[in-house]
Amino acid sequence: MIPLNWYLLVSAALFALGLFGVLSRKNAVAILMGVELMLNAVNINLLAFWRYRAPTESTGLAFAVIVFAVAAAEVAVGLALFIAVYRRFKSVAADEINLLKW
Amino acid sequence: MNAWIYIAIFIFLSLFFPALLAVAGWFLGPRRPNPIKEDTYECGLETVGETWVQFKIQYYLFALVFLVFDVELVFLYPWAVAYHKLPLYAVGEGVLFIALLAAALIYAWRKGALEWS
Amino acid sequence: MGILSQPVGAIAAWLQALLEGWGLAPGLTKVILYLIGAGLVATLVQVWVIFLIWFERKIIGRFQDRLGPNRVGPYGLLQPFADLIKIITKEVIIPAKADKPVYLLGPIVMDAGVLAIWAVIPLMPMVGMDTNIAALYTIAVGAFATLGILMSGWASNNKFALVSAIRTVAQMVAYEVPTVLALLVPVLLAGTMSLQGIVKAQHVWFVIFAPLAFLIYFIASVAEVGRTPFDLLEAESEIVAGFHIEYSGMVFAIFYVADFLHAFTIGALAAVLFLGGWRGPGVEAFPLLGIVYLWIKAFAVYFLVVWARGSLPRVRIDQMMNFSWKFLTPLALILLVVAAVLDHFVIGLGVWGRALSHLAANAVVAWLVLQYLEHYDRARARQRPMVAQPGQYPEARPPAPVETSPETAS
Amino acid sequence: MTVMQIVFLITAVVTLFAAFRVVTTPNMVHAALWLIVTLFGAAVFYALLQANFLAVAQVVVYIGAIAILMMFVIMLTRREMRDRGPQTGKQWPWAAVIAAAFFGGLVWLSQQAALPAAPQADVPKDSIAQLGQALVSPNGFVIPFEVASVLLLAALIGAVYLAWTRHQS
Repeated sequence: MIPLNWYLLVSAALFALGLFGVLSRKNAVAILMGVELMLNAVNINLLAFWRYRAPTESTGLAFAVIVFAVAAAEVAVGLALFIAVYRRFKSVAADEINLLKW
Repeated sequence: MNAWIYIAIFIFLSLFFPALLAVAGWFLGPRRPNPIKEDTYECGLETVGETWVQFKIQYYLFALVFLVFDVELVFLYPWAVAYHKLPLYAVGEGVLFIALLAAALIYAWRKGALEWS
Repeated sequence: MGILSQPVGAIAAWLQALLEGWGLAPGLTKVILYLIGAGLVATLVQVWVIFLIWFERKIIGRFQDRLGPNRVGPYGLLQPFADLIKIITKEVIIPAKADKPVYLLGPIVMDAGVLAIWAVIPLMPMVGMDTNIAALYTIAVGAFATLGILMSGWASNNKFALVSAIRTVAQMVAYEVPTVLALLVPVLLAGTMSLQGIVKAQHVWFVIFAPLAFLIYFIASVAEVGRTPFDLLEAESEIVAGFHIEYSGMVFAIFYVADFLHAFTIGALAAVLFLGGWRGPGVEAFPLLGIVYLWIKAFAVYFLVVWARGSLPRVRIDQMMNFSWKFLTPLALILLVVAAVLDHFVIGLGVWGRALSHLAANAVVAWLVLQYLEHYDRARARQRPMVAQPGQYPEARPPAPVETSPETAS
Repeated sequence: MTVMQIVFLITAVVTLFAAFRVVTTPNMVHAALWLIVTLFGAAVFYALLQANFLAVAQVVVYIGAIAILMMFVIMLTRREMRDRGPQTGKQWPWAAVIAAAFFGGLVWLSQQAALPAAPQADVPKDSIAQLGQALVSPNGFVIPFEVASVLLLAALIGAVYLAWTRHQS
């Protein structure tokens, strides 16, 4: 069998890559993709613990399903924001949108 | 787990078959490339510059409503599977859920987000 | 366990014993057996497409008062093979500006997305993988077909291809919602997502339980495939040939194969979900009959798709979007609520009592919808200026030439 | 090394490589396609964990809807279809350091606890029906269930409000 540790390592690596994407990318949509990677890492973690600790209860599954809903809501509003920003600035590069920057 | 092995094999095969067709076409067909043949097709006109397309916001709105529906359906499927074991009030909760979904649809409708202008 | 009552199980057991006799590990044997089974189903389905192409050309030809293919072989039966040889020896032209890996992956992903649905279709009793997520799996795999279109449209680096791909995806996405909602009704009635379980639950076909859901499923699936009357993706006058404009040779043929296969696959899915799948007289004794019944039912639905293609004109894109979002989706939601609430009260009535009460509820919903549509149509007619448009209002006859006063004529 | 472990390792390598390409490739559409590969890899992990429903739902929601929506927005928010120049900001070395530190911290944390090497029980056959019951049971997740619906309704209203302007209608 696969040890639980392996899942945790993969999800930690995925989370770190997502974090790197969020911090380093210019394009706002790419930043959102980094966030998606992080949410997926979290979901792998949740389900791995569900499988190894409490597979007979549905708590882990319910948690993961609700993470789906949150991710979808976040993407919907985030992308709508980018469209609104693009209309105003003709760009979605995060470093060019600096009206509030001092 | 057995089912997943079968499905994995099937998905692999269903990628393999069209790939095989494409490879067969690549090797059996002639290959005489020239710049005009490989140019982008534009009803005979020469293409100017890069592909430069601006889309309507409608496409985003359609996909958005679809996304909301898709996620809600993920909630509704387990509910439907468990349906025969549920008491009446739980069915009512499902109906409330569907009503909220309908409210989302009605909002998008009233706002004109579903209009193809 | 005889060869007649359990043909596939018996052959599988025999093969397994043979392979293990050669000294292979049991796990590997299982994988080889699955590979053989999957290979058989996938090959059968892909080869079947060749027949479907002939059939559709022939039938459409007859619809249009033509003969259809009749030169190569008896009744033109060998025509698709001739076409295959022709197209396989054609040059595959890849545009210089295309994004090559994505360009080549697009059609493959699309075809795979259609073919992979067959992994979960129950061909006969005991055969076909029985997973508890099969119904949702068919939807999930469909996502790859959408993705393949978007990939090939973008990678072609052609305006028309991209516009068409985005349009197609918007259409598929719009019609996926009613499909999935209609699919929920059989899942709810059977209480399982396993397609084998759904077939087993159909002592009475679900089309009697939910005729409207079947209709919605059928129309929405046809639109998802992009068949006439919903074939806007290849509206020649607007976007040239569609998202596959830059494709040629065998790579183009993959789209063609995927299109026909998709049409037949929705037939098979509709048969499994609403028409009893492999159910039919004598199946219990001879399970092999199951695949024949399934094929006949799937073919009947496929014939309806071809019929629609032969008889209906193409709809406008705004009409098409409105039809999905403003008619099919609300109706599917209403049907789902009606089925959920009603079934709770009639579950004790026995199979036929349950079926007939669902049928009655469907009839009431259909009547209400028709009333509403008529009301809506009249309200619209009152708002519009009275310009004579032939066929728009069936009750308004064209004015007779002599007795008409100028007011009504204008 | 069992077959399962080999499958796991292959999936892990593909998923992480794809995730790496998501955050580094300069072409935004390629990033979206690599994101789809990553999401599919995650779905394979869910299947390995026998969360069948979640594996399929992952494909339906993430690949079928979220990734498609992202590709739409990538195509909406640009004039030319191709991206030019680096897509990574000047601060990327700092980002790499922070991400590496985070990864190190997580690995260190996961080494601290005594983790089981194998699952303690099998997944019940009717886990989907159980999930359905738990989602609407008052002792379970009925509040999150309804709140999720409200959340999505709110997200839809907000997104339509943000993306919609009068001069376009």
